[in-house]
Amino acid sequence: MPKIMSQKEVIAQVQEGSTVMIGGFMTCGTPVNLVRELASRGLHHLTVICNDTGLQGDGIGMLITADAVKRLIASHIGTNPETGKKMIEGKIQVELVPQGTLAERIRCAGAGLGGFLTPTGVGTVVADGKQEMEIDGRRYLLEKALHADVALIKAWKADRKGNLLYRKSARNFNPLMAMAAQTVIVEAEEIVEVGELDPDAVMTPGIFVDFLTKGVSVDG
Amino acid sequence: MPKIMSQKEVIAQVQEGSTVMIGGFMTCGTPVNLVRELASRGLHHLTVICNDTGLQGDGIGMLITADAVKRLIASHIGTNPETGKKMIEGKIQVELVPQGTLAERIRCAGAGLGGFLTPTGVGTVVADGKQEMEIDGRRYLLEKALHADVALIKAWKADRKGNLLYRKSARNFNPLMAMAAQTVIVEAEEIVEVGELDPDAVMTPGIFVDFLTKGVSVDG
Amino acid sequence: MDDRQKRVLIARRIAQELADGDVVNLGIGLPTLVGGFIPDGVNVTLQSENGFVGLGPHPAPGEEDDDLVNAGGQPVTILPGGAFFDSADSFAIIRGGHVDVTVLGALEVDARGNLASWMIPGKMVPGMGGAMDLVVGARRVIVGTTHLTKKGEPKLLKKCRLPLTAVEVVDLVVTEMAVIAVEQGTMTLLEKNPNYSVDAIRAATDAHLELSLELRDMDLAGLM
Amino acid sequence: MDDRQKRVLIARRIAQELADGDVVNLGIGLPTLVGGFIPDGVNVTLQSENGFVGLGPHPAPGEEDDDLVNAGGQPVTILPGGAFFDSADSFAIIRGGHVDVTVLGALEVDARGNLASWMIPGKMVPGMGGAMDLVVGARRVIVGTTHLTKKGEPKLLKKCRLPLTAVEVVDLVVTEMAVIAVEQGTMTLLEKNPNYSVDAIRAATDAHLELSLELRDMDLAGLM
Repeated sequence: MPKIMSQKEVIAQVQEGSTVMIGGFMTCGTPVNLVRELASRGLHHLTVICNDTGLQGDGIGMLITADAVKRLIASHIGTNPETGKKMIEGKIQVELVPQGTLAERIRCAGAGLGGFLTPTGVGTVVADGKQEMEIDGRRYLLEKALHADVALIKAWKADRKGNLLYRKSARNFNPLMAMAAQTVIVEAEEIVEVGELDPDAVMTPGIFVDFLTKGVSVDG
Repeated sequence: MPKIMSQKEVIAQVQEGSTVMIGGFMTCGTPVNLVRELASRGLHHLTVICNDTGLQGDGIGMLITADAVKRLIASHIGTNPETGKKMIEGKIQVELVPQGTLAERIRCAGAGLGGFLTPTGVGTVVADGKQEMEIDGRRYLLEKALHADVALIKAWKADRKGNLLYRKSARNFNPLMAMAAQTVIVEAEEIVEVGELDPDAVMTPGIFVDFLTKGVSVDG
Repeated sequence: MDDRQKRVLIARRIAQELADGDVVNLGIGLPTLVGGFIPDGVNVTLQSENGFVGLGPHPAPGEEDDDLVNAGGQPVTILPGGAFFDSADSFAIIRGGHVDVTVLGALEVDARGNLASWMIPGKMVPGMGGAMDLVVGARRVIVGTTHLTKKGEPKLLKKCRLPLTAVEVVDLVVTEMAVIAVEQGTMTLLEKNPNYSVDAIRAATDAHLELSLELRDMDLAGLM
Repeated sequence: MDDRQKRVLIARRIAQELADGDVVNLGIGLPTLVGGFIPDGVNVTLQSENGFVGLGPHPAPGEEDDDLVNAGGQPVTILPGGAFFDSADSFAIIRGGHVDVTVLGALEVDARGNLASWMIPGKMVPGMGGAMDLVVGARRVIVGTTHLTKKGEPKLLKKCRLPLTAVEVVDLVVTEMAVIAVEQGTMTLLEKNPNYSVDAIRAATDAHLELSLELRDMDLAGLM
């Protein structure tokens, strides 16, 4: 059973130097309350793995503004000009990863696989330094699993066992990241009793969830 | 939109020599009506990819009894003694694959990946003839994608666009196989109108489904 | 033609390429316009790489849903029969060849079908997002772009100079001047805007342009 | 001890190894019995590799559901708070280290923790099913087995002879004679059935057995 606590308490799980996965696409499906708490911690050496850095000062952009991110692994930073600026200034080290490869690398980590062969990126700078293999006449890059210390997840509904439902396009990277991190913290809009969710409908089984916090209020 | 037709009509999609994936675990989640039609076709050179061969004469076992299977890729054949017997007699060529590797190889094909690195099977006969790689001190086998010509899928509910819901543990290999075959044939217990399924609940999007047939009656 | 007319011409022409039943991904910007020109009787399913099929139009004002946006982060809707999934499944769909057509813009395209669309070193490095997967995975890649850069330089080159998005993937390029097939290392002019001569189009194209034996005019009806 | 008593002894002792909150996969046969002996106050979540967590007991007669079976194909139930998933996700859970303990039977175990459990060449080749993934992926692998084969030969060997299920994976072996830790190439006797002497257990074991400094008796209460 996950521990249910406030965002302020739970964010202590993230420490200086932690690698943190954060769900969301732009700001859709990003656990903004957890991100806001994290941004207020005064940390400066986080490695953040996410699809994008949201908007300037919004969503994951709050962490960029707070200079909390030392290293960033993402597929797109164009929607937040501050990220590009800090990258050029050398304040943030950025690794850009094709979005499908990013999703699959995260899934790989959760699934106990070491890596996978993808045709994406063959013949591009993405291939630099990577092993290439040919199978049945098609060229593939070997891409490796991407793990994290902590994942910050946004769910729509959670039950007290940590079973999660996501809503519409806010699902995106959240279910993948919930499997790939040592410690999983979920911000849910609603926390319901065990038995209220249909086992066929559950999108992330509760066995992955360590901490649960309610999205709106701060007392869970 | 998938074509809706009877099991008898639709099974013509499978031809002598076809590679056919069939969903199910034991007989749970196996499209038994499609399998029965297929067994009655008098084919003898199918390659079948499935978790197991059901029970003797039941589920996928019907294809074994009918001598329809020339080559079998499965994780377990122990529940159907006829399969083992025909394997020993040289009538069926069997490739045994660890269940997780089988699932992942099928997923790989559907996801456009060439292969993946798994720790499963390292140091066993499963590793024979396979490339081994070490990443961060752990040994992995390179396993390759597994494609099929046709997939036979059992769903609980389908809408007329082919969006599918599975029920309880009858889900198993079905959603994976629905992505990995050239032609996808679904046997659904119930076919509902477009709009009746919640887009958040859909387990297999309709874009994968080519043919739809109703499980119980034969007139779709 | 003004910019708006060019964009309409390109988007409308690309829409003609879509077939009934196609699963289609439309990139941000000009490609998004294609959705408005799909002919009657042609039903396509739009895929949005952030996690669904059945992408519908923008919602009515006040009906926006924070949990339902397209790959550009704009509020959208989902049509009846649509389905949501996570990012791994979304790119399984894309990479696995389950998207029939992807439409996107370009900085450069060359005769081998190489595509550069995601970065200008030292200048613009937004990240590739889903573009690399889309052009590698989709069965057909259509580029919709102005024929020339803002500085008036050709975008259709003998050989791309910018960092590539992918190798040998582009099947068709539609610009305000021409419709050009890219196949086996050759660009072939299929259709031309009647306002431009073949020579003018060739002058605006760095790559060698073969002429189709069935060279036709682009349809400008309603545009001029 | 008769067979039933042996099985109860082994299953009950293994159940003591489970901790509150563990995710546990129980193999077919003897390991399934473990579920009946989990101490009060210890809540574990049972995983069924055919696609769910929250595995519950057999249903009441007449309440069986064809769509809800365990990995042995037997009708079961799902407990409140359980969840279903597909086979890829099920083995992502297993391989990804999200199962804390897996319990299974064995044909042979050796001092290096190698396990043979899935085939006897020329005799029994049922297939490995999910066993190879389970023993590689689970954080802790517990083997529950009789100490000797039906022919009276040791199952705990210096080196396995049968084709392996996996290399260096077994953490603990529980038999009707002993509880044995397998660590860094050494088998250590942690507990013994008081009905057997250390010498008798060593005689029934091909592998060298170290003795734990805290060697204890297995609890036979209620069994004899």
